Amino acid sequence: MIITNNPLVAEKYENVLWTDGSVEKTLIIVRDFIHQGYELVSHPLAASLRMLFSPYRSIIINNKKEKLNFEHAQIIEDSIIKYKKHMDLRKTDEKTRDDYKKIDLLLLEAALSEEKGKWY
Amino acid sequence: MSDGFKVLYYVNQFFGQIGGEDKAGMKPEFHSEKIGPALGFEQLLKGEGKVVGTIICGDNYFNENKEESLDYILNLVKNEAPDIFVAGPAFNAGRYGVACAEISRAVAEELNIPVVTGMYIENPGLDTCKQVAYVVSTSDNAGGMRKALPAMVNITYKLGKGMEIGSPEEEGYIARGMRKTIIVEKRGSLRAVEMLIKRLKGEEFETEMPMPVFNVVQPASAIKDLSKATIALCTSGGIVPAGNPDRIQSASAQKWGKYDVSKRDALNAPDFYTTHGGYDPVYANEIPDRVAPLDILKELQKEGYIGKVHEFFYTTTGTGTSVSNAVKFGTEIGKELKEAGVDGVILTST
Amino acid sequence: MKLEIGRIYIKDIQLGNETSVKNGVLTVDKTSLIAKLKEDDRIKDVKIDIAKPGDKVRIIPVKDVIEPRVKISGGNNGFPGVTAKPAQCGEGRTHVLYGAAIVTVGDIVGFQEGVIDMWGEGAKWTPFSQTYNLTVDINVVDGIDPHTHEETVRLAGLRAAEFVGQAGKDITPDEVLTYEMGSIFEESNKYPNLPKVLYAEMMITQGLLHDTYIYGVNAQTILPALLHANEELDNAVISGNCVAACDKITTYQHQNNSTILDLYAQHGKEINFMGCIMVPEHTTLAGKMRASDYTRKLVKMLGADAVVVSEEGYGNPDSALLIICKKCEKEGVKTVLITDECAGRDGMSQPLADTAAEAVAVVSGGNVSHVVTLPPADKVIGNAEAIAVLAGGWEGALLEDGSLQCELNAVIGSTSEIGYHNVTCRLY
Amino acid sequence: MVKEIERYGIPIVHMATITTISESVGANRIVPTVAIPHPVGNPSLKPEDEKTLRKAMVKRAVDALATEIIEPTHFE
Repeated sequence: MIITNNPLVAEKYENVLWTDGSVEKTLIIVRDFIHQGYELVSHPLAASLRMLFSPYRSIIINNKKEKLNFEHAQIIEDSIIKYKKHMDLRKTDEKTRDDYKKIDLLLLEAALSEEKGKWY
Repeated sequence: MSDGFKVLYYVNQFFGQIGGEDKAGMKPEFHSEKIGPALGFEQLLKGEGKVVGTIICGDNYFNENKEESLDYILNLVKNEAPDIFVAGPAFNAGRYGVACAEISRAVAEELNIPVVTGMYIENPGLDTCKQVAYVVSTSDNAGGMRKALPAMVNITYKLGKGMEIGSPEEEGYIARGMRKTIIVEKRGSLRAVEMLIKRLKGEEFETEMPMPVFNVVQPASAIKDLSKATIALCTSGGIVPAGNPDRIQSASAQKWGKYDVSKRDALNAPDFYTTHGGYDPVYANEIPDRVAPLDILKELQKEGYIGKVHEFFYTTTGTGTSVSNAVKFGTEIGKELKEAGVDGVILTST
Repeated sequence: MKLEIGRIYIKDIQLGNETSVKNGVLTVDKTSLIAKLKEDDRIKDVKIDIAKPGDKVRIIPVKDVIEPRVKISGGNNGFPGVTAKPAQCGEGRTHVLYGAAIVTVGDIVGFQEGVIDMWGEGAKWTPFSQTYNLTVDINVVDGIDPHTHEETVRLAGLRAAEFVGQAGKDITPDEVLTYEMGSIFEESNKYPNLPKVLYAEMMITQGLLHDTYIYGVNAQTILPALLHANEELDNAVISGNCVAACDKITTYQHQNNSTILDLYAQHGKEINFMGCIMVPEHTTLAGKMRASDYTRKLVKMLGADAVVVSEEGYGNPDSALLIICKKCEKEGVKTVLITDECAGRDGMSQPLADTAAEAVAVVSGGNVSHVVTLPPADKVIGNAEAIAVLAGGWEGALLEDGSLQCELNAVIGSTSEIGYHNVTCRLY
Repeated sequence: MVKEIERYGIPIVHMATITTISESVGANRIVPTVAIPHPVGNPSLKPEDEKTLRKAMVKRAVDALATEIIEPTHFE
């Protein structure tokens, strides 16, 4: 399942949980799923500080497992802390909103392509 | 500048030459002359700056009347408008250290005046002020005055002259916890290779990013007889009374709260809820006892399985709370529990 | 494998009617270069300019930096697998216009940053203020998709470097450096008592604007690959990464990877440097686990005693760096990590997340949020509007006198995680 | 927090879901709990079953306080 606040992703894919909210809200939804036993497929954060300015973020999670995945719980918590640490001081970059939308979609597709042909 | 920069000095009743423990209750006073260490301090400034006065306050008075003392002292400092404020050194004196720390923090934060003080590394006041003041590292007793003062003077001098303060090692102060970005002679890869070679040779090397240290504590001895024991309930799950009267933050908590639960059987909704921002609050808000099981503990008390549930319940939020704050909370809560004669503690975390 | 790098010292740069090096002055034939680049019909327009150390010039937004070179013998000229047919890199002789750089400029997306100031305060923070830069500003034809756009600009930069590099073909170098290493077995026999060291170089490999290529292969698709230390020094690795200005590895920094060079300098003295593991940084957790497991396996298979691990980027790569560290340390392999940190604008914020007890030896490339004030430039090469992006998300960053406050984050190569620059953080 | 309280010589039991963190912050007596949003509870159970579970867990924690240990110990 893809959890996203990016409308481009919601339009293009099924199995999407779309939220009309901020990236922080998206991360928090992911966290609540992880706490219930779902696992992260893609990392909650992107690979640069600049991408933290993005008003959009899409994260892939996996099926619910019996037990909580400690490592993933830690990763999502650390990610939220790191995100807030940066964004409490800054604002998302709204001027280039559409570019972020596109890049978020393309990065998501790169992650999906890594996951093709897998069953676990 | 004819007289150079202005320094205002703070000492306790002992260093202010008023008296010992018997005078620890004295109210804060301002003296326009230089008293105690302030005298030697000005001599060491060698005419570049001058001490315009000394504030003296009893250690007990300060600690028992913190807000009042702080108000009074801040007003004095505002009137004198020094360029630099100096307190102590307090060495390892607990109450004196806390006084120096609280005043230093208030002067630095509220009046924006640079502060220099001195303490032993284990002084309980240190954590309160080291981020905002330059705290010179001293020995644990007043015998270290002759070493401490020149270091404090040196930093004061540099602050007064608007010069850059060097590293903690160079200047002798306790690291403020600031990660300062600097340009160094050797590029990063060379430093990495040198670090690697030292590590391979088994020589000492210094990492550039020290990780927080989690030292261990010996397990305390077990409770001998549960049926006579007082058990306290603590949580980092952010369970607070309706309205969150103490405004415990939902993340990166700056404080903890304690609430009298002696007359309650449970932490039930809607009287209690969670303010914690680190998890989905639905389940905790439905039944707060799912996070902090006061109901079960009270049952065990009724059944006589345990002696008694401690009358106060302690709470804070765990998410994003800095290590130093967690240490502070633990120390403060532990002290209260010890004084209240609590025999065992249940801490729940989400 | 033996590689000779012949350095031709460049002391000045100018535009002219021929492409040549005379007495250390690099002249570039602008018209021919533009014609050459426009052979790619996806390119609408090319602007060529120069920026020298000390000029009050700002280049923004920088996409990549590339060192102009020419292959004299062995292998193929250019970038094998990308601008030339596949060939072995790391052998033979390569001439380098040492001190010159091709800087590609151009927006692919609106939020690109990446500033190089050639003078003053800004110059301190980027190594590319010290090079004689030929800037290549690429405009693509309309209606092109982002992938093709990025590819066009990437290739144009590489081809420009190849074009300019030709000027060094018949010049006698001022200095020749030799990099020679036999097989792992030969070297181990030669230095039986020296500790065996590998270099694990992490690369951003996460999709558009976040890619790295080895011999033209998109490294997102690879398992960690073992390279001879000479290969990367000889054009095997190129950057397709347009974000993370401060801590990305530009193609220039691959060609001159300082970690490889500094390990090489100790080879046969203090250590036995066995080579480089190129580690992809995946965006999926499964990918991170696979890459870290595979890295550990290579380290163990080769019997390394220690490994230097460098990172690229900030955010999800931090997790991967520590996973590799933990796995290697658990096997008894000593690690030294190179990374950067975010301690907030005032340096008072503690990097809480992503710590590991195993990470005992870490080199810091500095605080990505450190604020620098850049005075107004006399001339801006690239897109002056991108300056507003620098201050993005932060009000009050443009000061009254026209100077600009930005974080090191926006400055090319400032907090290099391969240790290319001289910035660090100390506890104060 | 755990360590600092134990330093006063008072035994403390940490009821936590992510026990690895519990260990890293220096807890000596650890009772693993159900889930992060409801450590001492399980909303998917029937109320009476949840009650039984909760009581068993708290009892385990109280018993841990009455158990002598010499090193970090999980009470499961």
